[in-house]
Amino acid sequence: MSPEHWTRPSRADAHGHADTAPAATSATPTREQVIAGLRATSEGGADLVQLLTPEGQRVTHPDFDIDVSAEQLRGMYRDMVLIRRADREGNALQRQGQLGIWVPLLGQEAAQIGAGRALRPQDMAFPSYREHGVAWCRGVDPTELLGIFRGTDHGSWDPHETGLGLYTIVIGNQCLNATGYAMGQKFDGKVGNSDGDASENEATMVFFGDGATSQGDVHEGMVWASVYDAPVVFFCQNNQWAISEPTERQSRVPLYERARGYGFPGIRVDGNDVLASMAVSQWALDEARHGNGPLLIEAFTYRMDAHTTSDDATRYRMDDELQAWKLKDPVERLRVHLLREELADQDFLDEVEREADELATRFRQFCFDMPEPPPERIFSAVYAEESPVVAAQRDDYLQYLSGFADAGHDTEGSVR
Amino acid sequence: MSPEHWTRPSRADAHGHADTAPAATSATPTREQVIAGLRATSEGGADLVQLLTPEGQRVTHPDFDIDVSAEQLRGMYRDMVLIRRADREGNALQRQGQLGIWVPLLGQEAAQIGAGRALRPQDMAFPSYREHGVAWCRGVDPTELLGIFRGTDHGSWDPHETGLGLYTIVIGNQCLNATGYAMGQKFDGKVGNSDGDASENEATMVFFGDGATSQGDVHEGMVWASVYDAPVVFFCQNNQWAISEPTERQSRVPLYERARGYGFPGIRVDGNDVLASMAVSQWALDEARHGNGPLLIEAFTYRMDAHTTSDDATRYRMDDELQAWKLKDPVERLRVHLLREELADQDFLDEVEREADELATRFRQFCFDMPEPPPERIFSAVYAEESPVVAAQRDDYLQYLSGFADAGHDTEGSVR
Amino acid sequence: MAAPTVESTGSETTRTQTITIAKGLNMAMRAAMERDPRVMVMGEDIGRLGGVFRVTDGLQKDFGEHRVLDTPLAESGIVGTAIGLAMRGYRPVCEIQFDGFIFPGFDQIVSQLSKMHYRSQGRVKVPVVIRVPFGGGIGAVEHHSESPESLFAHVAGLKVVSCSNPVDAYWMLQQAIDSDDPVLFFEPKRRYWEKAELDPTTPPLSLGSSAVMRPGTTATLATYGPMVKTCLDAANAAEEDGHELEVVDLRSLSPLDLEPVADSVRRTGRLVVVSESPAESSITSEVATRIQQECFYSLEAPVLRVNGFDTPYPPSRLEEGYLPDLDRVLDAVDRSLTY
Amino acid sequence: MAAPTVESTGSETTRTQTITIAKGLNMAMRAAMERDPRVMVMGEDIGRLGGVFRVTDGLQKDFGEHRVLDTPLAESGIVGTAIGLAMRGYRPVCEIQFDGFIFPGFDQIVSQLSKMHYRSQGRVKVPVVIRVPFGGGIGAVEHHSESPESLFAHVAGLKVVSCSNPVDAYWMLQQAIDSDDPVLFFEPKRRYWEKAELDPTTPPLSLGSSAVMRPGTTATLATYGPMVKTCLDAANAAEEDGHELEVVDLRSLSPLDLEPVADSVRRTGRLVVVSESPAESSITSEVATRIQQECFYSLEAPVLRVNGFDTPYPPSRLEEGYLPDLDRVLDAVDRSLTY
Ligand SMILES: Cc1ncc(C[n+]2csc(CCOP(=O)(O)OP(=O)(O)O)c2C)c(N)n1
Ligand SMILES: Cc1ncc(C[n+]2csc(CCOP(=O)(O)OP(=O)(O)O)c2C)c(N)n1
Ligand SMILES: [Mg+2]
Ligand SMILES: [Mg+2]
Repeated sequence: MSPEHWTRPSRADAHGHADTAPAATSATPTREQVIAGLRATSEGGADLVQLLTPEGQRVTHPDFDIDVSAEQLRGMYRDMVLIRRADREGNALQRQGQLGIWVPLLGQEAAQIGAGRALRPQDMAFPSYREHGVAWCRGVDPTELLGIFRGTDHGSWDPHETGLGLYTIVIGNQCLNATGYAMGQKFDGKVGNSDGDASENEATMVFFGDGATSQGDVHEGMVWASVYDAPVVFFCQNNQWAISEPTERQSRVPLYERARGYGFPGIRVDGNDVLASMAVSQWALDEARHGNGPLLIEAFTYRMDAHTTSDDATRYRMDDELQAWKLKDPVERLRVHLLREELADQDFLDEVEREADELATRFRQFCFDMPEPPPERIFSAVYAEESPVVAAQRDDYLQYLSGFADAGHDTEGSVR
Repeated sequence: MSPEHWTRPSRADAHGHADTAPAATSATPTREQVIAGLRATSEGGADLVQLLTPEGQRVTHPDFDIDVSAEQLRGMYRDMVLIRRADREGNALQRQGQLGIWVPLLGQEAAQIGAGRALRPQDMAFPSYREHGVAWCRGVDPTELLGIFRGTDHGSWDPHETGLGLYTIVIGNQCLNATGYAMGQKFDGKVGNSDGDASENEATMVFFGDGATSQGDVHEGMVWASVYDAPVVFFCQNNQWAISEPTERQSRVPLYERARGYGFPGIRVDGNDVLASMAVSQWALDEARHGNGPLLIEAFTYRMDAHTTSDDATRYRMDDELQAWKLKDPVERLRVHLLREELADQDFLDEVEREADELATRFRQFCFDMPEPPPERIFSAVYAEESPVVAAQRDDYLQYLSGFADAGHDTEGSVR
Repeated sequence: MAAPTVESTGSETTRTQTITIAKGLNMAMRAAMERDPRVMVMGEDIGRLGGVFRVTDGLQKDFGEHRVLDTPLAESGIVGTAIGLAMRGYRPVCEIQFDGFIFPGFDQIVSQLSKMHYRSQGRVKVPVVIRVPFGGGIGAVEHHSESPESLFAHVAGLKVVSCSNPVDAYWMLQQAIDSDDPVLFFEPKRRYWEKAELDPTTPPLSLGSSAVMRPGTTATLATYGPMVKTCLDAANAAEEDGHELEVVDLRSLSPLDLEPVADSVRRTGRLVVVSESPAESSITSEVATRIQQECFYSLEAPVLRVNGFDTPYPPSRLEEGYLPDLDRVLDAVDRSLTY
Repeated sequence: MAAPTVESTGSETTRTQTITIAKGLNMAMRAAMERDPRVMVMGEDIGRLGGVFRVTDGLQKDFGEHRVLDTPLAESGIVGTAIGLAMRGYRPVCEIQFDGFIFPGFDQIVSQLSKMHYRSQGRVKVPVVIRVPFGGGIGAVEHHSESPESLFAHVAGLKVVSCSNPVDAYWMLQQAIDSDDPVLFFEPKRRYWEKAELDPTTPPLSLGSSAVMRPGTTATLATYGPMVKTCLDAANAAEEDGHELEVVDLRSLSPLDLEPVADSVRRTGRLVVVSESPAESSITSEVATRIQQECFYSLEAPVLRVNGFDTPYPPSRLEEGYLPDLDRVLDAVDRSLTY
């Protein structure tokens, strides 16, 4: 009894039957089949939305055609080059001891700039910790990221002013916060307005990784969003790795298929194609703004650097893989396209390089100039209303510190 | 751009497009559409596995034909009648002040007996708190449930001996514990053996409700199970209500579809049809034993009583609904079938009634006779190795208590 | 986003009336929702059903499904979306159905709710209230009688409070909702039906202060929530023996307001701290530690504690033994007096 | 399922050698896995990568993917499946990558892991060890420097321990794995690379006992984990001023073994309790409370504490101020001496 059609994995054809299980009918995929399924679309294919080939050739897509001016394209190129440069400087500053850690964006520029440029000012974005490209699009200057990695603050921008939540390190947490925010947008009447008011519609986009999809909070975010029709777009950057763990440690099937279980659309986009990322993001955000949220986007991309500057990726992945992905470099892809289609000339590219140099200098200088936070900062803003306990600890501590100054001795220990 | 085929909800046809959202393409279902979708199969239909109609008529199913002897059928009838009787006595004992609370099973007998009888002795079952029928099948006498509801213990059976975990009240927790146990079965080499060893194969079944599907732990259980191919069958009793909340507070789409997001089979069975429940459970457990787990079963059923004896269901649901479901009563359905097909006669039914009376008497008497647990029980088995802190607290407390006895005075307060 | 001042509005809240704790909480939410359209209530079964304790009874009917949300069954979801709603300008009041079910929401409380204001350097306020019916004594099954408040008192960035009577229930919940900080609001569920007179024109104490509930000279009892009544009963019983026990209701569990306790101990020289929760690394430890520092020269006996035992909450037929009662409190006072 | 006795096996573990804490932990897991095929290790990045701190380095290579599991990224999943595996007879050793990431697993720890033995009346044992690199001082970003141990000390049914040196790391982890009770094992991550001589033939202390690390007469310091070194440094510095500080490493945080502390205080009359964690309702509160009870007549000063502040962990450029150091410890000793 019970034939193949009870077998729900959509990639069943790729899996076939497992030979070793005699009475089996539901064909649990082997590890190899899982990996093949997870990677299936990396070279394109029906399920992957792509508008620029790795060779920089513009292709059409039946559902996601998009009209982008040469200026917009150049703008996105500039975005990618500049944020990549800041990212590389971040790495370098860490190596020089200026930063405690840096979380590289390298390779994910297209996914982030495409999504970030699809957001409108009134929209809200909830990042994880690698979203330097998204931050850039929200108007958060790369220098504003430095405090987190230098250890002077936990994020220096104003989420309300910028429309960008603080970086969130506890994996998955932000998916629920974003869903709640999106529920608020809906309760505020900022969703599904038509005619004149349509331009006031809002949506929320939340960023997380392939590893994050395993967390309960991501699930609960999707349940909540679907039950309240929240205008939230779940943007999963599948960069193939959660630190040292490949995607098959988190799923048997491509991650965009998670949406099926909740009854909302899931779609996979070539995350190294900035145009496709923007097209799919715009569509999804529009859907959400019109009241058809939530939606899930899986941006299929690659973390070209280590997880962080503390990580040694050579311990768990092959150089081959990196080399293969280099051929799909998102920045290079757009550069070739711009030149091939004569949408930009060398002068433009040079000018962007110059801007990048300038940004790098400014970024580095900003880092060197960053003041040390004063000790009283430890105690500030713990509560909106000052806590007497914290205030007393602060006063005691500052007095204790001033004791060193008074006594004129340094911090060498002694029983005074 | 972006036509209907990006719309992933499988019930899209039922939903249609929302008229109010002008640029919308993904057709977020309205509340009415969601409810229609969630309830769609309650009258049968392609997605619902049914082998006995509500009128007790045996129907065939292309995938789940099952050969059951008259004796087995009578056995399942007996199971259902007896456990229903114990359940009703539980309610009555609570009303009489003998129990602090009772959690009624009424209406879910078929789902549970079907699943419970599909389990083999070496399998493991992880219940929630309403699984009196499953407990029955695992050889846990109904009297062994009483301590939980009387407040003398937290479960009096041995999970290792019975193959039934303790009742679990924190919603969803047991799904992860069950998955871990199933991983252990696999690591022990008890899965996927063929030929002679096949009879030693094992599987785990975990029971939870419709409400539970929203919990992160259920998600994580499904992620883990799919990643480790754990031989676990997720058995969701969708009894339409999570206390006062109907299923549409948890999902847009039928709950068995959650499995799609994880890439394993999900199937919906008529939970008021004991034969179908057994057939589907047997199939799923066999799949799991053969190494094709995990799987998800949604048993579509109805909680015919209040959530617990503390609940007043009239505050949130219509009597109509209950009346409609009474026509699908699982016990009655099998009784009619047995008589109609002459698989049992009135003598048999009378004999079962007599057994039920006997069980009821024994159950009640057991409850009346239950000894009060001694105060030292508070401190026992906190740790496998005695903790000096707990031991000291116990000794102090027992000495303190003996002070009352010595002084010959009662527990009236006074500063002595 | 400054907190509006608590004011009496509507006819219901200006005349003196007899109310229960449950009613006081219900009135408080109603008043807050009437005053501020951004206040909303969310949780499991709190809408149509009015909550398993009926504390939110009638709110959905009167304020609608968008302000009183019956949520999916997941506590991390409740807290996590409440944080997002708060960032959007709402003031969510979440109900956790029972004490033992707050743990799935623990991560969002500790990692996001408690830290958001600090990490954003005050730019992002998250005025979320989490109501938790807590404590034992109701004959319930597992996970329905726990006292997890100390876990939250240990977490910086949260306000943790507990009301012990209807009047405080009414005022403190409104103050919690008005607070721009996240507040864990512990409600003594077994006292839900205790009654008292509420005169809404009498101005309330501030949310952060403890209160002397009964003056005394022999010894001091410091406690909170359900144990306040127990301690007052103990003080009444002790009176017959000529002992005058001073009883302080801590009310705010974090930050603690220990000045009234220290003042009292300076006069009595003896302190017993009482709570249902296990003793280890708890609020009672904190009170004892700080009072032995503050009042080192006044204490005539060590600070003693009466707590639930350091065991899981027992089956309910054993809870009478587990929970501190009048006798155990008086026994501790006795022991204190022997020093 | 009785715990096998800890014995030295294999050549690596019989000769005296210089090891780090990280190495001691690694050796402990290796020894336990060699001894008992039911011991397994699981967590994020602990297999191929050997853990972000390399504490599990080489284990997957030697014991295979079925005994050393790189798990999906979810802590409730790690703890929840470990419980199931333990019910099946395995002895899982879980790694939580950093202190701040234990909270998604909090519910499984509190609701299931800690209570399983009690609720089953001892029929179900869950010998799960949860390793948590904890504490600050490594210049990390948010959530990577926390000290949540007090939260677990408050939860009945869990053993909570912390090692402070390589020798304890080696023995205590083996003892934790051998224990039939669930153990929260807190590892002082900033001391991972501290070295010491391990002579594996010297029998270890039992898991539940505290240890006097340095004798003294002026005052007693009680501490654990990363602060043990800080306190020993402070004692060294104080010596120059003629003060002899006795330093007790608590080792077991729940249950606490306070007899050695009380003994010491009876001699010194003064106690300072030191921990990186916030002070409120913490292990330091518990130690202070119990010692002021035990040693009421011996104490010449109140028990003082040196803790991290009651704020969220600050950005790392401020952690030097946040974390108790030699000076703050000595300042507290000074203050104790003024009574
Ligand atoms: C709850 C939690 N557990 C563990 C970690 C440690 N950690 C940081 S990043 C990471 C991997 C994340 O992978 P993914 O979600 O794919 O995001 P990526 O880093 O690849 O962008 C882990 C395990 C964490 N930050 N939070
Ligand atoms: C984590 C948690 N939150 C809340 C509760 C309170 N509660 C008990 S049963 C229940 C509804 C469960 O609904 P469902 O999963 O459908 O199971 P059913 O009771 O219908 O069998 C709730 C909210 C709980 N037990 N655990
Ligand atoms: Mg990733
Ligand atoms: Mg239900």
